[in-house]
Amino acid sequence: MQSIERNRFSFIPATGDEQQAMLQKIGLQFDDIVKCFAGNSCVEGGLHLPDGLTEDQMVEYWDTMMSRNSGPRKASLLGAGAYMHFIPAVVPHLASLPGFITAYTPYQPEISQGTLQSLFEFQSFMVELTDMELANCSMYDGASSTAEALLMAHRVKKADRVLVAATVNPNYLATVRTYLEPHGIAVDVVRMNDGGRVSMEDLESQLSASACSAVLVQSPNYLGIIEDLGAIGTTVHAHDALFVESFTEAMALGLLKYGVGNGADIVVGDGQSLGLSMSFGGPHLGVFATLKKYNRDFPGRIVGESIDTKGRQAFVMTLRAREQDIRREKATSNICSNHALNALTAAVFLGSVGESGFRALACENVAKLQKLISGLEATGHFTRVFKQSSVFNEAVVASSIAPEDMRSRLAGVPVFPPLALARGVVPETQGMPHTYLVCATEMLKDSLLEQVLGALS
Amino acid sequence: MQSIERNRFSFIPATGDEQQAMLQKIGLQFDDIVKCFAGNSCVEGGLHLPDGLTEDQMVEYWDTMMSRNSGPRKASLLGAGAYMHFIPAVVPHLASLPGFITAYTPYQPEISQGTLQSLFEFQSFMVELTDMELANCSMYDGASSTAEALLMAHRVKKADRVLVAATVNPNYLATVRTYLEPHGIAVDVVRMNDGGRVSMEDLESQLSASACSAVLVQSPNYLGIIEDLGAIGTTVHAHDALFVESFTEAMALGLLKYGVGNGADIVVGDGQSLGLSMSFGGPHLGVFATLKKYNRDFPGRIVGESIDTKGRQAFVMTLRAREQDIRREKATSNICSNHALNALTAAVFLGSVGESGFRALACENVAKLQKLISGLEATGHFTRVFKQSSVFNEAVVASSIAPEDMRSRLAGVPVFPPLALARGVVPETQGMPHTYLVCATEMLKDSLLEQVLGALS
Amino acid sequence: MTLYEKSVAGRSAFSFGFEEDRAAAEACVPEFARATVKPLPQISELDLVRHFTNLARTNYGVDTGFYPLGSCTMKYNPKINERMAADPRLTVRHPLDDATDNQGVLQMEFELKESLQEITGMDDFTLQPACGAHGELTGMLIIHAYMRDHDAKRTKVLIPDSAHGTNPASASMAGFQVVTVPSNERGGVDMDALDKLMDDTVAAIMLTNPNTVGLFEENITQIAELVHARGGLLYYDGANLNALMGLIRPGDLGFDVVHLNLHKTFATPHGGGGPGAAPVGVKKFLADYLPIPVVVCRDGQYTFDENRPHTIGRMSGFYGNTAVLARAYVYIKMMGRDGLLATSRAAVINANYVKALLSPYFPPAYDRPVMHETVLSAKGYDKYGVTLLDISKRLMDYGYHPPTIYFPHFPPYAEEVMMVEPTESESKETMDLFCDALIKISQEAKENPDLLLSAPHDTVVTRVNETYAARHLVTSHRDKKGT
Amino acid sequence: MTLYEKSVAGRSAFSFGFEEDRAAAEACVPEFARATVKPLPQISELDLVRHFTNLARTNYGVDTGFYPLGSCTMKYNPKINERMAADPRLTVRHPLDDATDNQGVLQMEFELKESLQEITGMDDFTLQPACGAHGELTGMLIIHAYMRDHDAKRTKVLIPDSAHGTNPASASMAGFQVVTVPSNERGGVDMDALDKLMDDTVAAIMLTNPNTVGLFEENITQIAELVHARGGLLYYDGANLNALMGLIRPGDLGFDVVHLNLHKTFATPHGGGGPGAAPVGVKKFLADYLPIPVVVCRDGQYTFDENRPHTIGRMSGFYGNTAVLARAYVYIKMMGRDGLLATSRAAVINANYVKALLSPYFPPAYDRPVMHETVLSAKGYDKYGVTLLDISKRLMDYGYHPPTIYFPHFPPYAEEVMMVEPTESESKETMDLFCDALIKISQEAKENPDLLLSAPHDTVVTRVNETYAARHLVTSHRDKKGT
Ligand SMILES: Cc1ncc(COP(=O)(O)O)c(C=O)c1O
Ligand SMILES: Cc1ncc(COP(=O)(O)O)c(C=O)c1O
Repeated sequence: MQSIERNRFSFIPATGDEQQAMLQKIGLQFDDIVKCFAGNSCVEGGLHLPDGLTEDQMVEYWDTMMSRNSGPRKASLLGAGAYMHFIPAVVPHLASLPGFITAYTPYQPEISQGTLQSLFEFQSFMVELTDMELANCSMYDGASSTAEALLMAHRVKKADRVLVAATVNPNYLATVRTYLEPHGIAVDVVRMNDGGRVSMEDLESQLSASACSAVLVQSPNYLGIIEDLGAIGTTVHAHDALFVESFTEAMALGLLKYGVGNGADIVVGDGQSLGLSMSFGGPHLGVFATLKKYNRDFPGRIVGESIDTKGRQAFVMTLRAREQDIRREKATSNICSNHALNALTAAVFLGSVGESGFRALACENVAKLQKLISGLEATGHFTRVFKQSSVFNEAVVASSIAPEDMRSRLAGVPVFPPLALARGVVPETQGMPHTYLVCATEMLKDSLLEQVLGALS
Repeated sequence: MQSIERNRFSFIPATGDEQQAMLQKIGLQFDDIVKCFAGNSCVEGGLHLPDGLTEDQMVEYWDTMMSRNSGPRKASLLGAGAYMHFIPAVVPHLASLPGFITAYTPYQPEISQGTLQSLFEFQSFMVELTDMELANCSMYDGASSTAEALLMAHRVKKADRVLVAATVNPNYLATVRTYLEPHGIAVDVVRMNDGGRVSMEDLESQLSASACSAVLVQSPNYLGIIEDLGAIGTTVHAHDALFVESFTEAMALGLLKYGVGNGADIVVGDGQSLGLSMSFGGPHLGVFATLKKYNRDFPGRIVGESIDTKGRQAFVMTLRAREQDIRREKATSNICSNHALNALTAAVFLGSVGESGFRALACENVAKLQKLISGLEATGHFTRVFKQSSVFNEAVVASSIAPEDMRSRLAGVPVFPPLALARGVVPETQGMPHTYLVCATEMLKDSLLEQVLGALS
Repeated sequence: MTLYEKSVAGRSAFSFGFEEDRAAAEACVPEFARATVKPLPQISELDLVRHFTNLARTNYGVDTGFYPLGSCTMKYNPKINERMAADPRLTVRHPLDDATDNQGVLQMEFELKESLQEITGMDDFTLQPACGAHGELTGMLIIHAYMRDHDAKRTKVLIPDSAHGTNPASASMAGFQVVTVPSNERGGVDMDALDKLMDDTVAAIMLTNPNTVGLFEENITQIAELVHARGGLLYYDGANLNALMGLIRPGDLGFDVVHLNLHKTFATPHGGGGPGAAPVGVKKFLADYLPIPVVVCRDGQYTFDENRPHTIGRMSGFYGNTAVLARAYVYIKMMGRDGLLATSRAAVINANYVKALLSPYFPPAYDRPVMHETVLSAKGYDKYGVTLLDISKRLMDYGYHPPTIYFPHFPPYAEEVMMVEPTESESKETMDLFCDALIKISQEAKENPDLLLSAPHDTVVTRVNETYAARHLVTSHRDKKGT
Repeated sequence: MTLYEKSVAGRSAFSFGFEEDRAAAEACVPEFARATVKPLPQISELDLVRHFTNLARTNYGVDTGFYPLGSCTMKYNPKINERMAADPRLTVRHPLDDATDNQGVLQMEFELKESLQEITGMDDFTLQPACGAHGELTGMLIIHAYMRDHDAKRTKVLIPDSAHGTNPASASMAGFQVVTVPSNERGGVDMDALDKLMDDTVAAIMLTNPNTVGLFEENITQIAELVHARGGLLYYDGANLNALMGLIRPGDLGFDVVHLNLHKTFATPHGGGGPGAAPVGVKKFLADYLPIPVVVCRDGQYTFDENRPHTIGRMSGFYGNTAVLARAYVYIKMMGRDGLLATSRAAVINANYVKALLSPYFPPAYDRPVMHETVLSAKGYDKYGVTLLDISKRLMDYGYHPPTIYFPHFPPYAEEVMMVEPTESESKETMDLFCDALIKISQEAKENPDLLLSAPHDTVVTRVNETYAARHLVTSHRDKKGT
């Protein structure tokens, strides 16, 4: 253990001398302390790990490794649950201030007002954007948040069955199944109609068949199509189930109607688009909003406004009696740490773009997708599927170009290629055997779009 | 001016309505306020500048522009006053905290202790490293700091002549000439001897010829060679001139002797190597250290320790009576803003590497240069010039490879190619007509060195 | 003041190269017309910057001071990790992009997995879980699925009374019935009770080791033998692994499933409440149950393995918190074999040192050496009318974050205990000063209890009223407008 | 406590892949043996982080609050500028590397130069000067060199009494004798005095316009005509250009040499004392005098022009503060034509607004509309035993940085004046609140002057003793050890 005495680990301040002095005060040698291991198999001869790297070596190693990824991308034709949007410089700058980053959960409100108020602001934004009454201060991601919504519905309604629209993101559906399986809750799928939307007939008939705790519908759905949430809400409520709305593209919150006006009981989704990078899948941001009548049922932490002993505004975590540290196995969820810093980031992002900016972003996403689709159709190799249904920034296109060909044609263009859908996900189009889910955001500048279209012509 | 009313400039908060309300309170229209321009040629039809870019457009423009530079470099064979060293991540992280970055000069000490104490720590480090009694809290860069040192020497000694070693960085020499010219101070050059060092004979004879205010010597000098500062100091003092030591490579401060022990009156140089990037030439960091007896003569700001009304330690700018805002044309310099944030960065860097780390860095630089030189000599295309003189991390080599050839051979290696010296700067070597000033720092990892040598074999 | 309260119509920090074109959007998407305007604040970029910069300044963090929050392992978060995690070659990668285009990221994930396997002695890992509780749920779902396939009557899970609240909550969320195992008089699992409870309806026991009072479970070998012999599995809550790296491995102790909190042991920042990352490791016989996809290496190519026949499915939309994983990866690479050992060694010495300094004033329940944290009691101060809460709040005036308080809740720790975890990042001087402060406060408790009762005094807000918050529920700006 | 005071032998935040090998180094460089050990602090990375993070928190900055420091133009520093300036494609460029390898950086510099030419109406620019005073020296050296070539008897420079201290200091440093021109009763240059002083020994007049009391020089056309007619040149201190962009150009007003403070008007952060950048612009007849090298564009290739036959030489080791220039470049690109105009317009409105609100309590010397800043007097409060300094310190308790105080020093501004410059970055509400605070303080001055005399109360240190610092000169750790 000579190397330890030399204190060459810059993250461990104690020198050998100091450790000796401390052990003296303790009155034990280190080996005495770990006597409690006795009889157990200690690590012999050290872990089989390489020697540590110093910072300069680490930078070199990292650089070599990361250069094995393909080159930089300026926009993405790939969406399906992760979206490439512009992140103003002010957003990461503020969200990464040391006071925010290196704090723990704000158990001690007097020295955590920064985190607490930021989360309160996030909750306020979510309440407005989802048009619900109450939003928690984050879940892990959209998929787990959706699964928790159905668990909550089950707690409220007790029926061991939920309905999920076929048009929900398949990874969300898989997560829902994983979460619900041990509770014996049946997850039945509501069929898609010819327009790429929830089939109202199937919904009605499935709801009539037997009791359901909840119906889950995503809008814009997996195929990019905007569901008729109002009509669905009416049907769901007629059958005394909870209506759970979900979204994967938070940018749509700028213009689409969610929440109470549709009869929603819970709105869940992913907030990654709100100033967070895709980062190969995480950390993203679970959004969870519901109604006040469920304020003993929802999962996750929530911040409330309060006062200090001098009557000044102060924020604090509240409604804690639902949580695991107090209720243990009877808690509304096991969630403890959540994605607070990402919620804070989303609050900074929304503060930065502001009301009109957020609407403008939503409009621009719509416009960009329209441009992309008309461009693709003009090449003659593509045609939109579900033409009659409105889409936000994603849509399904059929194409004569096969996936490998697609990838190689786009190899020289700095965009992520679109998602090739498996056969059978959508109806087939004559002469265009391949289908893609294409995405366009404000990042797809006209010049880049031209490059894309050039490569696919 | 309709666009102004729309407030689409995110850096200007006032809306059109608010500006109207303010103008109402002022009791004037904007045109009334600028009536004072009357009779003067106002800008007609707006400046001939393009429309402003939004942040996303700016990022794109910048990316395109910066991609016109050559690719990333991992080390530099080019030194000559700017050095590529490793910068631990903690350094820019701390130096760019908003409290430091967005403050002005600490005129109000009660709300500027962060800047003030950091600068005090910088001064402490400079005092130790230069072994002088007093250091100011920065000058612009090494060149201007050197020029100011000679101006100061002239204020002290009054003789209208200074001597500058031929081995001083030519850009520093040029700056000195520019600063001294209007004062009619002669700048005479002391010749270089066969070892690439100051010729002691020429120094002696020039000092004897007529009175001098100062002698300026750089070590390691422009050719990388370590000067015999002690011997020079003795000679200079024998002739009642001030001895000014200068350096361009602050990394050498870790192991070389400067300051009082050599009889130095002023030590100046550039601190870029202390955690600052090269940034195509600036901002770097002027270091200025001197003796207490000159505390009414030196240029620039200095922070002193004091107390507050409760007797607590507090820092404040001191010795202000020398400065331009108080003494105007009689000030010791015109300097006002300096390079304080870079001084703070250097303090963080030195705090980070610490005493043994800083020495280790100095040792490693020496070792790396030796490796580079033996490697180059082993190719048969290079031979070191001034072989008998010790060097730090730069040295002169003669080579059979011409500069254009050098550049093209190194094109595939991620290093900055070395500086080609003009003919005549150093004596010619038989069969090797080209001379280079080569530099090696800790960045020249062995694998990279191999690539360099491979390309030059 | 919140952003909404600072909002002024017409102001904006928005800087994009387009304007709102609502009409065009509505022409494409008639559904838009149905939504009412969603009010968001309108604020200039400078005011936004000031708002959050000043908020950040009111927050206590590891970067500003000592944060001995027991069980949370608030160690130093190296700045180099943040730089790496912000690398666009990582942040600008779409998770559904082809694996061949993401060999760098996948290599990082794979190497991380391998390191975690070696550190814990487990055979395979999923990197998907987002936080500790998510890892627990993943692990317990794996056990649930395994038992469904092998011994479906096992529907209970044993959990010591000392366990963190997430343990029972996760077990229950994974469909198990929770049965509490009492602790014995040495702070470990009561072996007699265990013997009674461990029957053929029990699927597993969840243990934290060292446990939440900082004690290594002395009987771990016996527990493992007993549980395994009776057909149960052992789950390891790795929140406290910081004590053990390079010393002893959960896998070698007999644990079948392990979760790690990278945001504790592996130095990723907690961010005021996450995101973290909590990879789950399993022994070989459970590897097929891991959530898909799992990153693997085949012929030097990194790729995703979706073929896990018994997989529990998916725990999240993609593959976990890659940017957090990257930080932990860098940390492990930089610490290396010796560094991890030195870390645990220093963490243990530091905890025992704090215990030694504070014991005379705040006695530990047992005078046993502790591992990475120590639980101390402030019970004696009730005679001065002072609670542990008051002591904690007073610590803030001295510039410290209080330890974890009022946890764990089991006898003899039921009341007035604080859990102090210094971590290896702290210097002797820092700990000395902290202990001095607590000792001074213990003096103040006797001489001037009001100082404690009215604490904290030097914070941006004084003591915050939690009851008021619950009674006047205001959890959004909309609620404020309502009142 | 300083880092030295926190140092512990053997500790280190050093993380490089090599160790000190002194013996090997001494074998190569025998000179090393002569140096004694240079003590530097030894501290862990976490303690280093805490040290500077906490220091940063004690600092007031634009990002934390209103900073109306007159003449310093403390406007918002956009965060995007910082991101660009940290781009390794800029930071990792060696200045002596071939121009062909640096076309991106050079393009940036060239485009910046062009923009500055257009904004000021000048014909050529050097980007070399590091700060305002350095720009002044550069400009005055150009004038000195020009006069040496053309009219060597011109050894004097005229400078208004209202000028910033750097003006006379720079003129003198450039070898000139400084002659002060008094101001007239409207705050401008006294034309009669100018007429008398402007003779054939005068090389130039240095003007700041708007001047340091925020007033536009009404007689600028007459001054320019007079000075030019008598063979002198006009120097423009551009520190206050923030009032004029897109409205009027110094070049069009007759100025021959101009310096700009990019760290004021062009939004680069001041960093607690620099680095800044201060390009100097000249009319065509002086372009040959610019310091070398000058960035130029030839056939679409950017390169350095070293061929300026009359060049004054070099002002620095390389080409100026490129990373600062980059920030200003981004700022100008983003503001564009209309944005720069809107900036100056808003800056002027804001200054007049603050003046309107505060005049009843702190009268301006003249009741003329001002440009970007206003100078107000606190003379009236001496009857309560309160000075401007006390008022300023009290402002800190209200959360504000005080304005510039006790400057300028000329009659009738000689005493107790504060120079308030809100800049365009501030909202009406911020200015309203600031003025409210000053008005409240003016009330406190009457009712409770002690509150002001003992201010500030809410800062990390109370009033700092400047005299003590000068008397007990401690400017380094070494001095402390000495005492
Ligand atoms: C022992 C233990 N287990 C589990 C957890 C839960 O971890 P997380 O908050 O990441 O969900 C914690 C966190 O406090 C813990 O200390
Ligand atoms: C009018 C005026 N001129 C010149 C300067 C000097 O600028 P710098 O501090 O950048 O040298 C200043 C700065 O305060 C100023 O206000």
